Amino acid sequence: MSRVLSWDRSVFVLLVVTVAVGAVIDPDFAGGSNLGFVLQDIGEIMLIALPMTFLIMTGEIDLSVASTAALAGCVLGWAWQASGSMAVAVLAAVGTGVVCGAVNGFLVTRLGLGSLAVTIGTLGLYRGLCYALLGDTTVADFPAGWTNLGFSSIPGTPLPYVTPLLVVLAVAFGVVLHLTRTGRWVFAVGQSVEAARFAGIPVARLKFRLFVVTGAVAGLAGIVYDLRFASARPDGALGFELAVIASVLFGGVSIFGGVGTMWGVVSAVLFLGSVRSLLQLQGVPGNALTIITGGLLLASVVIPVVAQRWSAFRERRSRVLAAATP
Amino acid sequence: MVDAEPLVRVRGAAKAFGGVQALRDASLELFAGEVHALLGENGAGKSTLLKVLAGVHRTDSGEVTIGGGPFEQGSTRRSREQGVAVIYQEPSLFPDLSLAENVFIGRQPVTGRGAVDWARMRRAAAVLFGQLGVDLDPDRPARGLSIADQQIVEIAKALSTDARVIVMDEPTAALSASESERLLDVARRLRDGGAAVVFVSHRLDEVFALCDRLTVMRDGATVHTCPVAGTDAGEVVRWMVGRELTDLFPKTETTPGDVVLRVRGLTTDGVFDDVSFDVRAGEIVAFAGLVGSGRSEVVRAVFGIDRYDSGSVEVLGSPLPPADPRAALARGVALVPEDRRQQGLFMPASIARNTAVVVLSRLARRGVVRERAERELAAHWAQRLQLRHGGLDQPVERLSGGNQQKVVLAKWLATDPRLLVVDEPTRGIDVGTKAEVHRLLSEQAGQGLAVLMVSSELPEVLGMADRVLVMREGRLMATLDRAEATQERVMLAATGQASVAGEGSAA
Amino acid sequence: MNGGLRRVLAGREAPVAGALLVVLAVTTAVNPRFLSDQGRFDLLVAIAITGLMAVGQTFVLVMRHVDLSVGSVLGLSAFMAGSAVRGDTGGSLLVALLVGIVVGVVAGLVNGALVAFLRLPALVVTLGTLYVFQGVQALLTGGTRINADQLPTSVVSFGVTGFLGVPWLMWVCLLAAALGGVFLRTRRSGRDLYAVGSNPPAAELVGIPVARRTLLAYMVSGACAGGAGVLFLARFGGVDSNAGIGYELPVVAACVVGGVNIFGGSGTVLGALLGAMLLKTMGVSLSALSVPEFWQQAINGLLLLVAITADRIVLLRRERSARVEAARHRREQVDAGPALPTDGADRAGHDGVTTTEVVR
Amino acid sequence: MRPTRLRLVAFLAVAAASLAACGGGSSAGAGSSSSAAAPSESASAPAATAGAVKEGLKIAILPKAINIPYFDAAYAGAQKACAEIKAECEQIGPTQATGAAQLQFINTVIQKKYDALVISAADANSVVPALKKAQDAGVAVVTYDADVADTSARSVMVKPTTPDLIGKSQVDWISKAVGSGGGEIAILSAAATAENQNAWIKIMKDELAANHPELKLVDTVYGDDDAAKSAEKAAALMQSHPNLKGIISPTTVGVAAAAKYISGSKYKGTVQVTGLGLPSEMKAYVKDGTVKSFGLWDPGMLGYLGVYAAGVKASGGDPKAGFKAGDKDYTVDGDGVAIVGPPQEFTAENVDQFNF
Repeated sequence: MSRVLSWDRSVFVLLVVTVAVGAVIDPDFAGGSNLGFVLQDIGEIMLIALPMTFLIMTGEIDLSVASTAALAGCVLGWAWQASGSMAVAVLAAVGTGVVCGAVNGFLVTRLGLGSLAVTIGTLGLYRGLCYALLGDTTVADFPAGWTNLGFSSIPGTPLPYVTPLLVVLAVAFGVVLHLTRTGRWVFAVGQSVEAARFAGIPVARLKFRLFVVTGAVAGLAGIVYDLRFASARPDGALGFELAVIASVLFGGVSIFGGVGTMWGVVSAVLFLGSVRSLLQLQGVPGNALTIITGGLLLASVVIPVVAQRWSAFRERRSRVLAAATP
Repeated sequence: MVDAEPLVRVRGAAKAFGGVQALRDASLELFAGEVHALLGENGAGKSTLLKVLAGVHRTDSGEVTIGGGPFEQGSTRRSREQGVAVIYQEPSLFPDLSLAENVFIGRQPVTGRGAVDWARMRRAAAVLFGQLGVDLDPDRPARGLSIADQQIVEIAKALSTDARVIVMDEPTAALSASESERLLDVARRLRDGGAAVVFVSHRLDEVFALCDRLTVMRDGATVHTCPVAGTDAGEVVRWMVGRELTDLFPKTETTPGDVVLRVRGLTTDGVFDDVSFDVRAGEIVAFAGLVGSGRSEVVRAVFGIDRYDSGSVEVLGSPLPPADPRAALARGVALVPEDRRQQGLFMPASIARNTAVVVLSRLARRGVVRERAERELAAHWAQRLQLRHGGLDQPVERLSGGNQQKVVLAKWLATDPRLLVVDEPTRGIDVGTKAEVHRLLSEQAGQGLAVLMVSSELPEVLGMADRVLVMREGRLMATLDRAEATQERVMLAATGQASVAGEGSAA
Repeated sequence: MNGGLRRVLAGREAPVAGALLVVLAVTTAVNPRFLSDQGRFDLLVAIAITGLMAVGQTFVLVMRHVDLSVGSVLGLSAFMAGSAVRGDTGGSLLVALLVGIVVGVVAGLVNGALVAFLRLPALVVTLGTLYVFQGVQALLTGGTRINADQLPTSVVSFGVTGFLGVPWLMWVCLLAAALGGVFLRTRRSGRDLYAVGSNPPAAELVGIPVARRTLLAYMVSGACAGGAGVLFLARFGGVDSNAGIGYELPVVAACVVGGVNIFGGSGTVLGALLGAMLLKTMGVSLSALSVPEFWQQAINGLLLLVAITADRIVLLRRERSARVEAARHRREQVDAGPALPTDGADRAGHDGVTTTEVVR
Repeated sequence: MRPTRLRLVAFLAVAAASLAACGGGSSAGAGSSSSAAAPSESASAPAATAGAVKEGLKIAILPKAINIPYFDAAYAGAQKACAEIKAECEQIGPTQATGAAQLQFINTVIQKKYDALVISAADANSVVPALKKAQDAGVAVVTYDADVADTSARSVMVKPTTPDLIGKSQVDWISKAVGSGGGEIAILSAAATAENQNAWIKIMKDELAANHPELKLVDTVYGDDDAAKSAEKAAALMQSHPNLKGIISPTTVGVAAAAKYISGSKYKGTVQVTGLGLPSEMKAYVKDGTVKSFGLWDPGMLGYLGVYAAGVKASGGDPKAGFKAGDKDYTVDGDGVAIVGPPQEFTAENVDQFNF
């Protein structure tokens, strides 16, 4: 893969092509209401993908994000019923996310445990706490003013209320990753933890904070999820963790850390959302959609490798040819 | 030297990696029953040639024969089957497997039904260890084994294959004196048993003590082969570097100023013990000693990379908190680490990014790192250190070793330190760049910088240092002033032959 | 055998087995029916499927890889095996097993080829094939499902009967564990898997055919997941398109609890099986102890965290004491060491270059 | 990449597919024939039916999830109705039964400008906003099998039978099976959050307290509609309650798993199983004597009536006033619910007559 056609660029191109092709073959696809729907539909995934990009860039991973979001969602419902104040409930939910992230961060950075194993454990723990908190009940009496935020559009536009949140956070995370010292540190830690420590980068503290931020944003996503579905339930956001990770990896972030761009990830989330919507509108059955998701994820790792081997092969061949020519 | 026909013959071997010609015209003849030294500077092509014999690489052209017939290249397994065993500089054992299994991996003795015969394997390993004169438990896992013992396991592995050709790539680099001696004995025994032993070492004394013949390589080609008996060290060095070595160490005379670094009683159990010393402004203090004597560990602890168990570190009169590199940085301490690729650089990142990574906050305005300031900084240092590069956006992984080292130095000098700690500042870089680095360090010290240098190269230590601290087995054995530091004294202290050489014990 | 005994006691299996015994003892003390004939039988049935998959997963984990697609493979194989014997009446159990295992092996080949030959990260590859296999299964299944009355009695009764008080399903699991354990312990190629996981570059250097071994490990993992599909079919007397969804992380968790290092190099089939037993037993015993339903999942998650934390602490302690011990040993050796001849140093002087170590 | 499809690997495959179990109500009539059977009370309603149904309507049938025999049977009934009113109908749906997954398809219905949507809500709350949006876009929304929490999000609900009947029938069945001696019984439900299950369980408790003092409900456990988990929960019940005499599982996955477990254990014959199950899945256990009887309704009728109700609404009528399906009239109560009839009880004698 040459630098000109790096994977993140390719994903962006794919996104543009998909939208263009979609608009031609299906007028409903490019309509405002469908656009709004797609944005709403990817909301939580996009939110969590932003900090997850940071984490994976540093070579860590957090599988507990969906459980964190669900727990925050449950706390939102529980706190709303207990306090009668949505402001209190929202604070409690985000706070829950922060605590969940801090627990992950503590176990990984202080005890030196592998983040994969730790977050498999907290994935079960946090989800279990959801059930412990709400049991078999569903909280569905959020004030209408709030739930409207979850699923209606900004007046005069087809865009859901979550749009500005997504844009602001995506830009903010992008700026931090690509323009600030913290962002440089993230790249550095992903490229070589050891060199980062020698360069005085507070690796453990940085990672701890990333876990906390991931938890906080997952908590936020839990609130968005609750409002979108007008209910808080212990099985909310089930399975989102793999959706998020697949998006981040598809966006060109290396699972080994140190490589990736925020706009690649954002493009990937939008692309996968668009493809899915387009196929759905074309009546492609759900079964095929599952295969396509897996196929795209595989393609995101297979294609760069095959392309690299192909170009290496061509280079070798041209060298051999050049050597053979007198 | 016994047979007329060499056991292994390499003629005109060439090998390129990408655009780099690692071997151009390498030749080597090995006879059964000799220890053959292979010498040359880093990058001369020794490792590549060895890896051809090991089956890791395949030559592009040239001829390799073994026992008179063609040598089948390109498979480590085939190499072994053809009687070649290689002991690498960095032993690569399997930490989770037992020592016995490490010796026999892939060739474990099996019972009639094809099951691994653990008891037999254990006994066989014990016999091998016995032959090598070490007391190692064949059942213990390799994890946590000292480098010397790992080396022994590697040799046991070679012995167990009944190898005809045994290649040792810098086997003694990390060994203590007695361990080295034990190893040389082993090599002699192998030779007496009729094997051809290839011995790569930078310690010429060992070469002269052990080897029968030597081959010198330079720039991918063999430049000289002769019996050891008829030559001496100076001649060998000239063959290696291709010119006379003069004025390598442009030492600037300075008057030491205030104490910048004061270390007292620094101890980490099992690593180093009760280390105390001072470094003054304008002074270059060198840590000498064998690899593994704890020098690097001490400077890592001083800088805060590792935690220490007891002792104190003061910078400019006030204590430095332990295990906090940022605090050390803030107080003007910089550490150029030992392992450039792993610890010094972010290989995929650009020259500019690498240069600026420690001083980002200085380059940021309202939190946003200004790319222009970053590039200006990098350009400044690139020019100052005469960095040869293809643009500041070039990833450092594409630079040569010497230029990479310059980037590391630039990165740390950019912090404008009061104390510069350099760990093996010239390891693996070419002679020309080496001199540049030495000149730079001298110059910086001349301007009042305190320099603490760890080096395994005695000439560098003797040529550069105002004071020499000698470590052995985690203990500070001697402190020698520039005037009293001689090669003999340093080596004696480092190898424990005359423990404290009398003068200037540790502070 | 002294060494063998020592190894067992020092190994990672002993604490897991100990914990298992404690759980069994406590639960039985509180609820004596927990280990009644039927209780034991039910417990073993519940363990068999996860246990079998954990056996296969061990092969992959010791090589420093992972196979997340096992749940999807289970579903696919259960359906294919079920279809193959649907409507038959005779003893087609073997046919079902054969079909299931072949499906698993093929799936393992796909995973293994991508990981071994293209050198792709296992986590990403098997996450991708998780979706692909699941989608393939759903496409093949369509809206159908296979019910108990369509299956030959040999298959259905296989799921509920046993031998010597141990369910047949558990015998399958034990057989696989025994074969896998013997292979990993006594075959050269089995030992290669540990070598690769312990130090991949070194494995290449000593000439281990890494790609072939990787392929083998994934085929074993696939075969176990495929076999587990047939067990699933027998146990539930049917299969629908949701079979196996969500099984992968519990399987990995079982291995981790059983002392299989997620970073490769160590761990045994026995440990993985014990891990699966411990987790399942714990789950069942929480019910038997009448722990409130809604707290059980949280407790299970917590236990996993405790297991890996304890493991880590033990490892750190061991490394530290090994380091101190090694240093002491080295120092003794040096202090007692023979004198080094210094003639090398004398000989080296020439042209102002006094050196013992020139040019590192 | 959406939530739904990625949910695959959730740590403990919780509630993913709250498969069939749920209930809408259709008459007990076999197959999907509308004229046969249909002993429903509603059939007696006066012909206050809305105006004629337009031809050529485009109707979407959205089950909780596809690949489920129960819903395929319902779809067969829907297709029959569509043929009768000359509508074009199509079943769409996710592979995982969640409200989140259904959203996608509701959006498709809106974008593709279907005239009507007949949906079984996988989650009573989470699809409400989307359904309201669909109504705003002019789509006629009818629920079948499982309703939504906010009744203004649909015009009518075609319910298989009343929760009351479902609850009481199951208590009757277990009472018959256990015998007059009575004893301890337990409930094996689906997900803890499944509203319909919880409603039925409440009715069962009331019914037990009121009319069956000989039966003592000792535990309620949740198998999350996962076969393995349900079987393990059934086994665990036997451990914690040695004197258990019966299990009620008001969910098709749970009842099949419990029956399978009991049939292979020593409890066969001493512990009774009943609940809501599919004849095709339960056939084997009824015949081997593990299960004396169980019940369900004809899913085909759900789809059949759902399409008719949707057709009326999409043609500008109001099915809330009652509607005509085939040649029968159905009443609709104040909550907009059309009831089809009591559940059908299946026994060894009649189970072979049903093909879903």
